[in-house]
Order: sequence, then structure tokens, then C-alpha cells
Amino acid sequence: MDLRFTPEEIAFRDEVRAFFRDNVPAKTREKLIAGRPLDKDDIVTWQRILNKRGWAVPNWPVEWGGQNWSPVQRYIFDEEMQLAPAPQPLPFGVSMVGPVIIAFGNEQQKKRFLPRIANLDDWWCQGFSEPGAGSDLASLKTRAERKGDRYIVNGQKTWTTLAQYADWIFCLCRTDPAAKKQEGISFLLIDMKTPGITVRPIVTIDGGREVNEVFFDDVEVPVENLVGEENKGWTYAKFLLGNERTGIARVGLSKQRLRRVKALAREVGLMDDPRFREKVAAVEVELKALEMTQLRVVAAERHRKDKKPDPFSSILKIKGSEIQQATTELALEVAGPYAMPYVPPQEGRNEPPIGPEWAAPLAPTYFNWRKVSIYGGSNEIQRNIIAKAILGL
Amino acid sequence: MDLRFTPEEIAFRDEVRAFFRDNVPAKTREKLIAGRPLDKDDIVTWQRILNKRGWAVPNWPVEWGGQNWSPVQRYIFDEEMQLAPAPQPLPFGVSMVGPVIIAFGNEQQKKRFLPRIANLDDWWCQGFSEPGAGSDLASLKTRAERKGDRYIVNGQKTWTTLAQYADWIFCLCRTDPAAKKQEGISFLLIDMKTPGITVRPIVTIDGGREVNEVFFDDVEVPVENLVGEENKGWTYAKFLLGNERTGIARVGLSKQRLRRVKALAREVGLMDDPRFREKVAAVEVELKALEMTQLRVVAAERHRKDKKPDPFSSILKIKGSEIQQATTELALEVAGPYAMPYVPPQEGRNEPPIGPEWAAPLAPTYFNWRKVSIYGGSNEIQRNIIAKAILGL
Amino acid sequence: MDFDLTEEQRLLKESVERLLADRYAFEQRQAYQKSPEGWSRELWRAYAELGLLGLPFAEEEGGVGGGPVETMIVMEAFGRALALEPYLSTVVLCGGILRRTGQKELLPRIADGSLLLAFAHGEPRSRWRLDHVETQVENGRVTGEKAVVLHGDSAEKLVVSARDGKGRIGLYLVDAGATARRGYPTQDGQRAAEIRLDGTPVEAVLAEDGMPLIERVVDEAIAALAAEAVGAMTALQELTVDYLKTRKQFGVPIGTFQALQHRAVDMLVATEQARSMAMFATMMAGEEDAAERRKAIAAAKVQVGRSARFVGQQAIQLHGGIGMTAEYKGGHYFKRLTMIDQMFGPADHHLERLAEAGGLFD
Amino acid sequence: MDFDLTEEQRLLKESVERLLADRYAFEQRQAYQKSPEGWSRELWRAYAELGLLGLPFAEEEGGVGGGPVETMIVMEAFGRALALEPYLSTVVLCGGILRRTGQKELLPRIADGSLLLAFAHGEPRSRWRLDHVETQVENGRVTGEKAVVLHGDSAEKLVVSARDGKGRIGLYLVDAGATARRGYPTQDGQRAAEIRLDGTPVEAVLAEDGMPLIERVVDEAIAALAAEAVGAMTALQELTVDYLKTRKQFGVPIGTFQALQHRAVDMLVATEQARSMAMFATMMAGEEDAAERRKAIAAAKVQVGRSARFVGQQAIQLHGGIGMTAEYKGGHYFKRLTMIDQMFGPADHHLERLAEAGGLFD
Repeated sequence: MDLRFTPEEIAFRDEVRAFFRDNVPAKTREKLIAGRPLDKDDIVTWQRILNKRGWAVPNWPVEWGGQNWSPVQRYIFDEEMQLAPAPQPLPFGVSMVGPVIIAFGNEQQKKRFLPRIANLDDWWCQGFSEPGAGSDLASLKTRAERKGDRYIVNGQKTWTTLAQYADWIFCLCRTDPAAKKQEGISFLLIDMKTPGITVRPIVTIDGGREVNEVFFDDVEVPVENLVGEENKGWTYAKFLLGNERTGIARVGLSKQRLRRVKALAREVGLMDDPRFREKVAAVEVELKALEMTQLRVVAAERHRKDKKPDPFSSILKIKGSEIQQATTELALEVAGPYAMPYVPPQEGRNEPPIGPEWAAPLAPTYFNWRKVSIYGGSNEIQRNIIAKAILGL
Repeated sequence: MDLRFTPEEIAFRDEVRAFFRDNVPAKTREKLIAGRPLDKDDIVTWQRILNKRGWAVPNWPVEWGGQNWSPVQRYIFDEEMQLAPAPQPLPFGVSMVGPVIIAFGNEQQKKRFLPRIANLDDWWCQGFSEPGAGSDLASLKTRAERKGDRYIVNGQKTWTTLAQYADWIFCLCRTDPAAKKQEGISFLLIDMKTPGITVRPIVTIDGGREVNEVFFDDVEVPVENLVGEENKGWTYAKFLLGNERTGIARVGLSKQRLRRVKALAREVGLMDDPRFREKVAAVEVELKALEMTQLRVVAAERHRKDKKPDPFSSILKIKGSEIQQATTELALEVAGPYAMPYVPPQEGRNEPPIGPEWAAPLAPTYFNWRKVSIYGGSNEIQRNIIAKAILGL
Repeated sequence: MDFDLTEEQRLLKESVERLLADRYAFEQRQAYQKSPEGWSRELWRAYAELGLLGLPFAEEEGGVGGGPVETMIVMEAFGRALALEPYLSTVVLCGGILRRTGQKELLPRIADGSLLLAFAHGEPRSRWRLDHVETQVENGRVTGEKAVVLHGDSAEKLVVSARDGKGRIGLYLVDAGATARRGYPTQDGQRAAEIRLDGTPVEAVLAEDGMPLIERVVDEAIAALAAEAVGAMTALQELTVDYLKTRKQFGVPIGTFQALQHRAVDMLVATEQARSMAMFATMMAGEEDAAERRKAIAAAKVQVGRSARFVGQQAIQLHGGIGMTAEYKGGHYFKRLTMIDQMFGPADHHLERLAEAGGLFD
Repeated sequence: MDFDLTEEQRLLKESVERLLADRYAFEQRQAYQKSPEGWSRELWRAYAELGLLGLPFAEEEGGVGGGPVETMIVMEAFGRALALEPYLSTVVLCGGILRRTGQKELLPRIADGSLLLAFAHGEPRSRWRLDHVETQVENGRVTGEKAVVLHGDSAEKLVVSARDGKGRIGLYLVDAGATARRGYPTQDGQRAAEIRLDGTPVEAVLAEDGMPLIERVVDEAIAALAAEAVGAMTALQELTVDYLKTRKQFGVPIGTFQALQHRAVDMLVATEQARSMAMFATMMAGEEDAAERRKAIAAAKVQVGRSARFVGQQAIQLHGGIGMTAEYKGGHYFKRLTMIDQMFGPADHHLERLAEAGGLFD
């Protein structure tokens, strides 16, 4: 047992850190620090910088551009990316549909889609949730009816993040309505330009427009866009959702945010207040503990024989989301009265700010960040998973 | 709406306060302040002082010694008693079996038992819980078999508070084993001197011996000791448990404890620490809110048509127990390292104390007070009650 | 002790609630918010007709002689409706100052709805400190910057705090038109403004030594906000319970899951504790002993802020995604509750004050 | 980075656990506790045979040259077993001081189990301040009072802190028999003593300027206690889950109730967060940069204390009445965890220290 990084791991960290320091575009970095939303161009540009360096899809197999890194290296890479801060690659392609295609897709699909995912030539979005299927995802209703060499898709997806930019959507659709709930679901890849698809933005309480409803009205999908076997989509979805949970602790992001909170609090004199200082320190302690917990999960990965997600990752989800939310509350307190003005992010770039410029995004970030304990399997669902899978209750 | 006491209510408060100030025996008062256990004599003496003044059983009907006070007067009386501090009358006679006998007993039972309860000539204890029947009280198994003019009682009760001093026990027994769970239960009054009764103390984690197991081995109980109708005991028990909840907020007790915490904290210099000071203030805020909530429940009593317990009293139980527990934690922090020595309460009276004398009972009180969120219907059960009765879930 | 409303209070409550039920449905509220002023002039007139705008004023001042309980009733109803009008600024804060500083001729104009005011006190560097005033008054002219002035954009007159040559913080009435204002919406859909005064002439000296009065009206405003928060919390808590009863997942209403039931119970408990402290604040808002009053109001702000935070966050959590959408009322309650906690300083700020002052029980 | 135990560490863990499983069942533990000394000499000899008593000492000092990880392994097992022996006092605290102050001839006697020591540092008025020492040393004699000295009653020698004429806090070895001692049990069934020194002769001067060493060994002791707490918490958390599976109410195991399931999950999460911080403390216990080490150890004490409190309280709550009885193991874990939180200062005390030192991330 040696709980420190090896010299090799430190060398790797330094390499990664230097790359991020030198290559994240300045305006992107500033937006991230300020908590202002990135636009499409920021995201695409960064993904291509990563891809050029060979780091766009490090977790994929080497033949598709992966890096064969150890779990610790992957952890270091993610951590440094958040600390830089650099934009985290959109998960929909790189961490969700990509691994599903790699694990369950056919050769043709791999060749067609994977390189374009790595370079963000295709922007993917996720078509899982429906108005009636949230925590109970398997009760989804969107139909895909086989007609010859096409599926005809009808139904509605919701909470589809950044669908407004998307070229493709991966969808869970019901292909056998007679089958039991989890059975009869298929995993389809759908071109967003297909006729019959309508995207309607959902305005969120922070004023953001990052999620959407996506309606399917007799949308024709070629059968070659089915991943794996028909009616086996639930298996692929579970595989995907398991992958989703491990990255969600976001230790680096929370570290970066706490540093910023402390810097701003110093600026307004709030770090002289023992009460506030201790509130920050309490979150730091939780975060340090989470970091160690995450490292333990990462280190344990090499002992795992199956590819199933470690139920311990549900702990990372619960604590990670709580800590992220706590950092947004601390920031709100730092803002003081200037938490109140609402300055829409799109407009007003030429107007002077109201109060200190950094204050404007803090309340919206607090509001918006309530989502992290809801999405990706709500924290209540995570507790159900732990109760069953770890405690045997 | 006028949220202040009326001049009459203030006059009543002053009268009660003066009586407590002048009549609580000094050694009893000192033990209460220090958190040391009272002995039997302390309790009996005080009850008789109250009885002499006519205040032993104020909530009973006037013909049995009651005072016909308004709900606000009763509140003031309880509050002042806790603030004095004076011992709270043992609930088992005055608040539990007494009201049951008044509501459901026959004339003979009333004459026989009520005056002796008021004067604590009979010490009562409660025979409800069983090893297998805690939160699920109705699953109790103690049998009472009718044989001529007697019941033959066999079984076991547990968590019987102060049974070691008791003259009588009121018991829920199963008289119809064939009936459904809540039916077939009867409410029996049993003389503790009857052959076949064994009392075994349960030592608790604080080293105390206030609770017991009570075993019944072919115990003969005359049928005249049945309260109300056979097999209707569950109704009487629910009536009793509803009464139990209302007094459980113990606002006056927590106020008295917080004052003591602050006084001791000042003594050791801890009130100069903003962190500790704010922890105390946070509990004070909760307590003030609870006091107002209790007053609202008290004031609403006169609008209640039925005699059923107000489900709002479950809020009083939850918050009251949490606050009481919080005060014991604050006290533990005040003790500092001198929280650690264990000084048995019985012995060592002649030895000098270890550290400051006030420190010794603080950790045991913290340990012991964990019970208040368990007994009288655990806080989880109270949440179930509120979810159903108030929220309709 | 009497928690029952008097007949007059009951009638007041019913008429306010009826008005808001009729004319302040969520869709209407959203339309008012999107209008140029960000609130409804029409409703303002309706409030005037109901006597709400002169509620705390004596009858000879065009008012109805109400006290803190009446204000509590109205604010709780506003909280439920998420009302947007400048009631706190004009009636509670500025009305509270004017009726105590001999400006009786303005009160009837507040009461009849023809005069809007704002309390221009906070400054860019003051945060929550009431005694941090850099704005100067000299020779009857005021110069300085005022920050996040609630409804400062629509006010015709401003009550401005400023420091005189002797270092005293005074209160001065100025014409809002004689200042440079930049209005904007707040996070919860209300309005505020940044205001710059540059030798703005004083119309009336309200108080040369204004700190005690500032503290007093801010305490009254906090009591009023506490009631508003309780209204919003109650509505949000009810909305959440309704959602738990109707939303189905796994084939059953999600309100059948015990963990969610218990959370809903904790929301109720938090709401009731806040209601109790809003009542306590109402009871103590008129307390003449300033030290006692301040402790009580601070305590109420602590409880209301903590309850607001818990109820708001849990309501969003229990609603899942729907609670995050702008078109659902729940999220707007959450935002308003968040901002009420912030206004005049969040819970922990007041806990600090309360603790420094020795706490509640001694 | 490597969280796996080495082969030697795995063997150590197995052998300690086996020993305790065989000879430290709860009933045996209660018997040891009731014995006059309050712990088991026999087990002490068994620890010596296993090499535990010389764990941190070099081989030439009669030890096995173990580091913080080895101590963590042993302490976690002790936590699980609720072991009563004076390991922390003799090996971790006093051993840690003696091996750094040239007292190498005593180390083999600790290692072979023939010498018991206690760290007499705290005083009646010191509370948790490490630098509050009123005890005086003058002309080779020590005078003063030492409070709540862990296992001070059975120790043969004491490491005493005392202030010299220059105001320096030094460390001195004295014969325990030359002091006036009053031993007593602690709340968690361990032992401690009040000790009075009245011109007690110094046997050896360990350090004239001892504060850095005091801080260092206390940090090591906190790291060791963190591991012990994790052992106790883990066992208590498992005990609770077992109880939820077996205890029936309303015709079903109470572990089927979702509210209790989620509570059990939160206990697990708290335990795992504490385990992580115990590891962090272990990793940082050897850190030479005292400021960094102190922050890390303070952070670990915060997390361990908070987790211990939560797990302990919830375990009792979920057990209901049975958890309150002295004859059930669960309550003893709760008491031990409560006392570990107190030892060297509770969680909030260390949070204050950590915050004053600037926090963890910068």
C-alpha cells in the first residue's frame, strides 16, 4: 500500500497539466472560470485540439484512438482537465454512444461513427428520458415499428441536452410492445436531419436553454442504424448508464470552484469571517474524502473481472453531486446582494456589468446545479442501488 | 390575533412560578440541574407537594382533582415546571393510566385508583412493549386467558420504565388469539405484588437502570381489573399514546438546559468562540420556533371537536426530541476532556469529583437521551403518521 | 394569547386571497413579469382599492390603521401568488419611514396608489452591513452610488441614506428623476436598479440621525418577508405533495415511496417552524426595546432562511426535471425563496448577529 | 499509487484479525473490561508475540520497522474488536516520542510487552490546546497536575510535559510510582487517570523544546485513532444492516422500509468517507512539512468525527431500544466512537484549526 502517486504518474500528470495550460483557448478558459456557458464553437474547437494530440478518446481501445491508460492515468487526466479548467468532452459521443458502438455495434458502424465522434464531426445527443419515464426509464413509450428495411419511430424524448446542436441522437425505442418492460427495447441511432423530428427547447429556471424536448413523428430510420440485436437495447443502456456514473464525482471541478470561491471571498473580505471560512473548510474536507474514495474505486478497477459498473460509483455520484451543489451555495453567499441582478448570458456583452462581473452567473449556477442530484439516476435511485447491490437490503 | 400572553395568563404564570420557586426541595432541584438521577423519594415527595396544592392532576376532570385550566394555562404550568426546574410528574399514572381509567374505567375503578395516583400512593408502570413488538406494538403476544373470575397472564413486557419501584402495571394483553391483530387485545391493571411476576433490570449504555423486563408466569388477575370492554384495549392504548405525544416537546426543559450549557460554556471560556456560540444560537432558534409551534397547537385545541390527538403533535415529538438531543451534544462539547471519565452515579458521593463536578453526567446524558427519538413512537413512526394523517400520502 | 384572526383580519385575508386567486394565476403572473415594468399597475390599483397600500397608516393618513399582523396576512398571500408589485419598497420600507418622519402629506398618495417609492440604502461595497454608507450629503445635495435598490426603477421618489459632515447616517427624500438609474430584473423576476446620485437635491430631510429608524424599518421588512416566505413555502410544499400523489413511476404514485414521504414530512416540519417564527417576528416587529427586537428578528430570519432553503431544494429534488423548467411554477417559488433568504443577509449572517448579541435565552 | 496491501501487510492484518476473532469476542471483551486493570495482560503478551508492540520501531530496537500503514491495519482491527489495551498510549504516543529522543534502550522493553507507558500531557485547564502546560520543571523535578491521562493508572513510566524556567514546553520521563494517581474507567470502558506530580524526579530529559514532537506524535495518534474509528464504524454499520435484515415488525424485516434503507446507505457513505480520510491521515502522518501535516490530520479528524457521530447515532436509532442496552455490542461501539471524536478535540475544533490555517485547497 502506497497512497502517493508514483514518479511515472507524477510525470504523466505534469505532461497533461502542461498540455492543458498551453492549449486551452484563453476565452474558453475564462468562460469556464466565470461559470458562463460555452458556445458550440468553444466545444468543437477544444475537442479537435484534444483529438489532434490523440487524447480525444483515451478510454477507447487503441485501434479506435484510445490510449491504453491505467485507471490512475485516466483519473489524473480527468482531474487535470477539470482543474485547468478545460471543457470536459461532451459525454454523449465519447463516453456514451461511442463505448456502446465499440462493445455492441458492428464493424461498419464502428468505421462510420467512431472517428467522427472523436473529432466531434458528429454532435450526438441522448434520447433516453421521456415525460412519463424518468427514474423509471424502462417504462419508455417511444415506438419503433419495423417496416421492411426501416423503423418508423413515433414518440417523444425529453431533457435532451444540447439537442439544438446535434447531428445524431441515440434512442431507446420500444420495438416489441407485447414484451415485458425491460424487454422489447432497442437501441437506435437516428440522424437529426431526418424529416419528422422536431426539437423544442425547454427554458430552465436559470434562464438557460440547454435541454430540449425531441418529438418523433413517423421518422424513418434505416435498420442498419440498429445497434446490436433488436429488443436487447436495455442491456446496452445499462452498460452506458454504468459508465456515466463513474465520471460524475467531478473532484477536479469542485476543487477549481472552491479555489475560485476562496479567491472571490478574499476579494470581498469574507474569508476574514471564521463562520464562512469554516463552511468552506467543511466542504473541502468532504471533497478530499471523496477524492480518496474515488481513487480507491479507480485503483480497485484492475481487480474487477466483470465489466459491470462498480456499485461504489453510486457513492461517488451522491457525494459528488452534493459537494458540487455546496460549492454553488458558497459562491452565492460570496456574491452578497449582487447575487440578485439577473443578467441574461446572451445579451449585454457590451454593457458594463451590474456589480462585479463575476457575480452575475453565480445564482443561475446555483439554480442550474440542482440538476446534478436529479439526472444520471437521481440520488434517491443511487441509494436504492447501494441498498440492494452493496447492503443486500 | 394577539400572540402575547394576556394579563390573566401572566398572573397565572407568576403564581405558578412562585410556587415552584418556593416549593421544589433544594436537593431535588440541584439534581435536576446537574442532570443526576432522582431517587424514588424525590419523586414521591414532589408529587405530594403538588397534590397538596391541588396541582397533581390538573388535566383531569374537576371531580377527580382537575383544575379546568385552559390549554394555555396547562402549557404555562408545564413550561414553568420544566424551567424551575421541578420534576415532571411520572406520566404513567397521571397522564397515562389515569386518563384511561377516567375515560373508559368503571366507577369502582375510578374511586379505587384515581386518588392514589394523584398522591402517588400507587406507583404505576407501563406494560406495552414486548421484545417482538416495538414500533409494531399491535403484534404483542402476552396472553391473558379468562378462567372464571380471573385472567391468567403469561408473557413478557420490556422497556418498562422504573418497574423496580412500581406497585401496579397497566398491560396490553391478548385475550382473543384468533382475532385480527389490533382486535383481541385487552387493557388490564395488574398488581405488581402478584405471584408470578419477575422484574429484571436492563442496564443501559449510560450505566443507568431505569428500564426493565417484566415477566409474567401464570399471573392471576381478577376480572374486575379489566378496563372497559374485553378485546377493546387497542382503542384505549391509542387514546393513551396520543396523550403521550403532546407533552413531549419539552420546550421548558430544553430552555433550562440551554441556559445551563451557556453558563457552563462561559465558565470554561467556550462562549468566546464564535463557532460554539453560533451552534448554541442555532439550537435556540429551533427551540423558539418549536415553542411557537407548540403554542399554536395548544391554541388550536379549543377548536378541535373530537378528542383524537392532533397529528401536528407528531411534529412536536420530532422537533422536540431532536432539540433535546442537540442540547446534550452541546453539553458534551462544553465538558471537553472531562466528558471522558465515567463516574457511576450511585457510588463515590464522598470522593472528590474527577474534574469539575458538573462534567460527570454529561456524556451519560448524551447517551441516554438517544432514547427520546426512539420511545413513544420512534421519529420514523411519527413521520409515517404525518405523511398519512396530514399529507394524505 | 390568541392565534385566531379577528373578524376584520379574516375579511382582509379573504379579500386579498380572492383578488389574487382571480387575477394572479401563474400565467397572468408571468405576463405581468414580461411587461415593461415587470409588474402590474392594474393590480396596484386593485391593492389600493382594497386598502392594502395604506394598511399600516393611520386613518387620518389615508390608511386603515393596521399593524404587523395585517402586514403578515397580506405578505403571506403575496408569497403564495409570487406577487411582483413594489409593496415591500413602497409601503413597508418607505411608508414605514415616512410615517415616522412627519411626511404625513405623502402617505395618502401612497395609500391611493399614486406614489411609488424605493429605499435606496445598500451600496456597492456595503454587502449586508446596514451601517456601511459612503454616499455623502452636503449643502442639501446627495452624491453617491446605491446598489440593488428594490423597485428602484419604477419609483418616483427615493428615500436615500447618506452620511453628513458629522458622520451621521441620515435619511433624505429625493426625486428619482434627478438620479441616474439602471433598472434590471432580479433572479426571481422582481425588479431592482443601480442608482447614481450626483449632487441630487434633497426634497426633504427625513432624519439626520437615521440609523435607529433604518434598523427599525428593516426589521419590519424582514418580518414582512418572513411572512411572504411562509406563503411561498406553504404553496411549494403543497405543490410538491400534489406532485407526489399524481406522478407515477414504476407503476405507482411516487408518493408511495417511504423515503420521499419522509422528505415531504420534513418539508412540512420546516414550513411550520418557519411559520411559527414568522409569527414571532410579527409579534416582535413592534417591540420598542431595539436590542430585543433585533435578536428576535435575526432569529426569525435564520429559521425562515433555513426552512426556505430546505423546502426549496427538496421541492426541486422531489419534482425531478419538471421542477427545473421555467414554465412550471415550482421553480419560481424556489428562486423567490432563495432570494428572500439573501435579502437583508442570509440565515448564517443573522445567526452570527444573534450569537454575538448573546442568543435568545438567558 | 497503490491501495493494495503488500504480502507482509496482508499477513499482519490476517494474524491480528485472527487473534482478535479467537480471543476478543464481545463477552470476553466485557470480562476483560470488568477485570481490575480493565484490559487483558494476556492479550498484551499475545500482541508482543505478534510483533505489534514493536510495530513502528526499527529492527535493531526490537521492532519490525513498520510504518503508518501497519499501524492503520492494527488500529482498524482494534476498533472492530473494541480492544481495551493501552496500545495507543504505550506504542503510538510514548513509543513515538521515545524512538525520536534517543531512548532506544526502552524500546525493546515496549516491544516485548514488559514496559507500559502513558503520555501525561493534558491538564485540568488545557481542554484541547496542546500548548497549554502549567506543569513546571525545575532542577530536575516536575510539579503539576495532569488530567485524563489515557491508561495512566497502569503505566510504569510516564512521559510528562512541563514548562521550564525559559518557558519552553519540554518532555520528561518519570517513574509513575513517584506520582499520585487516581485511576478510573472512561465512558467507553477504557481507563484513564488523574495524576499529581509534586517534585517528582526526572529520570530522563527527552526534549527541552518538545512542542514540535508533541504535535507530531499527537498527529500520529490521531491518524491511528482515525483507523480505529473506521474499524468500529464498519463493524457497527454491518451490525446495523444485519439487524435490519433480521428484525421483523409489521410482518416484514424492517430493512424493507425504504426510509431505513436510505439511512443505512448514508451510514455506509459516511463510513467510506471516513475510511478514505483515515487513509489520507495515514499517508500524511509521515509528512515532514508540519503545516501540511497538521492540516491533513485536522481534516481527517473532522471527517472521522462527523462520520463517527452520524454512524453512531443512526445505528442506535435504527436498532431501537436494543441499541440502548449495555449487553448489546452496538451501544459500546457508539460510546467508543463518541469518545474517539472527543479525543484530542472534536470535529468542530479541528475544523476551526483547519480553516484558520487556510483550508485544504489553495
